[in-house]
Amino acid sequence: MKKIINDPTTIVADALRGMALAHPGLLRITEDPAVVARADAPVRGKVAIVSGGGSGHEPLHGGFVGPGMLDAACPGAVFTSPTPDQVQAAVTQVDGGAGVLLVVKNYTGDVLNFETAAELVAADGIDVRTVVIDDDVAVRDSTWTAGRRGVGGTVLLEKIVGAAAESGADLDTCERLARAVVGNVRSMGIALTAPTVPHVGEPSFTLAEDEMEVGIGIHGEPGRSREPLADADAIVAALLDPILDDLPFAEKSRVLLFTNSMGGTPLLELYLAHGIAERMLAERGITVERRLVGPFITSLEMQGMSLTLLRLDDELTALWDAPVRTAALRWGA
Amino acid sequence: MKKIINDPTTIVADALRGMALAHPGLLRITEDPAVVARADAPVRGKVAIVSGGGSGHEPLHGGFVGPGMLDAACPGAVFTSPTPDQVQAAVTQVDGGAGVLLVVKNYTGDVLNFETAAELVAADGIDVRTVVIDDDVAVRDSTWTAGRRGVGGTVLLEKIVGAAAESGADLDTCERLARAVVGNVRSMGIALTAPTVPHVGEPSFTLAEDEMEVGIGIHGEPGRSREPLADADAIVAALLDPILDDLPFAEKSRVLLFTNSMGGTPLLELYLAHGIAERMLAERGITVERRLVGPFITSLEMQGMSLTLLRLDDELTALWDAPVRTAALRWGA
Amino acid sequence: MGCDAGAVAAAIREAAAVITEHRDELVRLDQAIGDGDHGENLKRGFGFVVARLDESTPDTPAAVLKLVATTLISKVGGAAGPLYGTAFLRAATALGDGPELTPELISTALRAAVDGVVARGKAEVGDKTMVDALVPAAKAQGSTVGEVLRAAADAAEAGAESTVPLVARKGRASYLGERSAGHLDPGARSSALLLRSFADST
Amino acid sequence: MGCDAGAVAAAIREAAAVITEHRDELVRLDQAIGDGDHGENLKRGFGFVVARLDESTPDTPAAVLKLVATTLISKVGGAAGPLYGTAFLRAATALGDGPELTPELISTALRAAVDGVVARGKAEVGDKTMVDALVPAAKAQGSTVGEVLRAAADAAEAGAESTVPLVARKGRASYLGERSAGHLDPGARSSALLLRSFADST
Ligand SMILES: Nc1ncnc2c1ncn2[C@@H]1O[C@H](COP(=O)(O)OP(=O)(O)O)[C@@H](O)[C@H]1O
Ligand SMILES: Nc1ncnc2c1ncn2[C@@H]1O[C@H](COP(=O)(O)OP(=O)(O)O)[C@@H](O)[C@H]1O
Ligand SMILES: [Mg+2]
Ligand SMILES: [Mg+2]
Ligand SMILES: [Mg+2]
Ligand SMILES: [Mg+2]
Repeated sequence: MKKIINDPTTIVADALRGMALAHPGLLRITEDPAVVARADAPVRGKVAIVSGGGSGHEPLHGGFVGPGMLDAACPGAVFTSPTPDQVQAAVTQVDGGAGVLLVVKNYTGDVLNFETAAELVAADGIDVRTVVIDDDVAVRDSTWTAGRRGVGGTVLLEKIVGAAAESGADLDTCERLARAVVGNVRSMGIALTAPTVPHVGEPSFTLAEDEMEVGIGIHGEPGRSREPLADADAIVAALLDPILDDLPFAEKSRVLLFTNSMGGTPLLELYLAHGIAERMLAERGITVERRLVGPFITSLEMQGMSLTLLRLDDELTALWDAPVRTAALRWGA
Repeated sequence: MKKIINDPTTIVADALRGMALAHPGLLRITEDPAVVARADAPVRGKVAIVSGGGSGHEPLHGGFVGPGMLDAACPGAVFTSPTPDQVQAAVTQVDGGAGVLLVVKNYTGDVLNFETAAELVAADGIDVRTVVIDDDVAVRDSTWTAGRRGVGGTVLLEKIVGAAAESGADLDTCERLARAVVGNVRSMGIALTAPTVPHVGEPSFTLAEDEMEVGIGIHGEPGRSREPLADADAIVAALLDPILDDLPFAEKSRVLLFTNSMGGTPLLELYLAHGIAERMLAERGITVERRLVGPFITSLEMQGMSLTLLRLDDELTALWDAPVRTAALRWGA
Repeated sequence: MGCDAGAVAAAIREAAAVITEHRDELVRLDQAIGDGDHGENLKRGFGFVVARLDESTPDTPAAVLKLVATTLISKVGGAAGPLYGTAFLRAATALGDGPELTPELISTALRAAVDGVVARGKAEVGDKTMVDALVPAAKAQGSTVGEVLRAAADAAEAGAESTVPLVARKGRASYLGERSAGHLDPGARSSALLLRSFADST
Repeated sequence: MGCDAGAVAAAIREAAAVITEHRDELVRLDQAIGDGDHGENLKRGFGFVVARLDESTPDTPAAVLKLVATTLISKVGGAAGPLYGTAFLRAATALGDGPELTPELISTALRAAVDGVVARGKAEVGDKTMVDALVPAAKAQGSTVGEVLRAAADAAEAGAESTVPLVARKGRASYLGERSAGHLDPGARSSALLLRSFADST
């Protein structure tokens, strides 16, 4: 296993220490329980947006903490959902009296732990709501499974709801907007290589030199199917088609296109794929009005990419454009 | 070879097409010759800062084009310096009448091609200066080699000189500042895995599962020595020691610490390494006043990292803090 | 040997040792159809349980199980953390505050624990989860504590084995669809390991 | 066969074919002690040269070489682009605008080309670069064009071979220090290939 680490069992705490040192004015980080919070939290009278999940997907979620996005993030162990007391601690730190929205990716572990946390927090008298995001169209037959996973759409949701909260929206509005994003966002990913979980020490699966895994999650869970490695045009089509089939993206739809690296895929390839995706969308008469390109929700060193499409309206577009100041996303502030 | 590409021979042009689509308001990109320029160039009366080099190091340099940093970047083929006519085209596009500074990383190919370009441009009557950056302490005995390579320091130089130019500094001042950065910046890197150049199709070198290459460049050139894979503490010490030995960083020195991923190393590990580096610097009484953590000068999918230390004074610090708006670095604007 | 708080604490320590011993096996099982963390997460969680028992041993069996529950909930994460946490919490509540366990109490606690897991995770038998091991185990009866627990362990082991051919419909393995068949479910395996360890401790 | 512009253009086309044929070998040599692009870069550059010759053949030998020079300079990049570009440019200048090559002109052009490479790259014989192949080649004499070029090719091949044991002191291979010894320099190899191809074309 090739990693720059000291000890697989302390890797998250060790990384949080470095993250705190790297962003002194922006973040306030506690280690036990592990919470990454805005340095200026709690912000009085503002709805607090709290998320979290397993580590290994950086910059998600800690890199999205800051004005205009998350108030706090709870990093679990690598690929392991955080625990309820982490979430409770985060909420306690950032609650500004206007209620708290929990953003939860749809995995059994995340849902159960956040559910328990929400009960604990509600018992403390805090108005807490939960929105579960499940944008991964790779999962079919959701009634026969744990349901679709939360993937790339999470980043967009956190940005948009974070902007609303920052501008003074109340908890009902934040919850409504979060559900609007969930209803209008779809994603799909592929992997060329597998990630290696530090405490496991070997790749999560094995792909031959000429294979790729289509419909991959962000935890090294195998995907929909294993296919022969294809060229970039075919890969982008394999990601876009199921997204477009799923949501009624119509001609003239306005969308945000998010082209994401799973970590190990270099920016050169990512821009290349992004260009293909924009061309294919244009051919179908879909208007790309906003875009995000980069490694924003990753799976350790896994090579691969995902595409996320969000149907925009004026409200969502304005919230996307609003200022944000976090470690990983920053504009207008 | 596992890459999301269509054709190894068109990869740079294909990526530039995607980059142009991804950043419509910010960049203006031409394909033949390949030039990434500020959308609003030329800026009348402003010194233009132009850089470039082989592709495969993204976001360097194209990701640093924009207000407060570069006016144009010339992307060569993968790991191949750009050609003089590319540089000439870039200069012609962005020259605002106040002169042009060429920022060149010290590699034989880059130096020769930029040298030719500078002659061509000067013949067109443009006041052009060249600064060569050579911050890589891994190269020993510079008199017996092509000299130290330009690596991580390039990012810091481009930010600082770009800020000066943006604020109206004249060409002499920009050149002086560039030389000040060159004089005060040092870097060193290691690799855990090798990159694969698309047109080669196989890794540039082979490292056993328990080996790392210390003193690596950013082109898959092997480094100073091959060592047994060490833990993060030892890796960070192996990078910091030669940097600190080289520049008289004294107790109470104020520095900018830049912890860079070579591409394939995830942010989790990078923050972890950054924390160790800050701790080790603190132990030596060196004050880290500014930091940059992320994949900013990469070597395709290579796993590994580099550390760069820049000795700060008030002038350099203020220029570092000044607003910048590029695809990869953005604050205050 | 009686069945007081001390004995229950000893059984929990023994279970922690068994989990540690089987960590790699559970990691491998989870890697095949999940994300590979099940063994590490449980090992970490039970490590904290033992550390807390070292600080102070609670004075009733229920209090011991409550300590296990809150520790697993706050330290394990993932799907298994809240599910096992709920199981131990419900069992603790069912035990009341008597100083000794009886066969009837064990049966009641087992049923309460398993009902809790089902309520929480909403999985049914046949979904290829720990529920496939736990539901049959909850039917265990016997005239001594040992008998009940041995019956539960036997049933859990058979239930775990029964997950091999199944296609998962809950948890992370469900994303695999047909590809999940042919693998033992890690949570069912850890449930069987825990119950066998409890049986062996009496 | 004469030595007019057409013949020179044909020789250049032949050289382009040789480079394409040896692309992988040059990539491998450059991968061992450099960055692996030498073969690809030259292949790309000579591909553009051939495309331009297809458009229109210049009418003097010097004009052909000037087309080669400007194309290599603008299309190759890396260290080899400006170095070979300079070589062809200096050779073109040395030839003047006569319609035919002579043995003396070839010798003069070779010397001018090599002086240009040395001036530009500042490498000396023994630094493990193309200069080790080119400097001996520049001494070539003969009573026919073919004789001069064959002598040059022989000298370049021997010079290229001489780079194997050397420790590089210029170019990317110099970063390797002692580890560069034991490898043939890719630029020296491509120089020898080009000169052998020119010799074979006469
Ligand atoms: N809805 C559920 N109900 C009951 N058990 C479940 C459910 N979902 C998952 N499990 C159990 O949890 C186990 C996985 O636990 P673990 O690896 O710790 O969690 P995660 O999947 O979050 O990584 C599965 O093997 C399965 O037995
Ligand atoms: N200073 C120099 N003078 C002469 N030849 C040089 C010099 N530096 C490098 N070379 C030649 O260039 C060759 C490498 O060319 P190429 O791979 O195209 O460039 P790069 O090193 O930029 O990738 C080397 O093998 C060597 O022969
Ligand atoms: Mg997990
Ligand atoms: Mg090169
Ligand atoms: Mg798991
Ligand atoms: Mg080369």
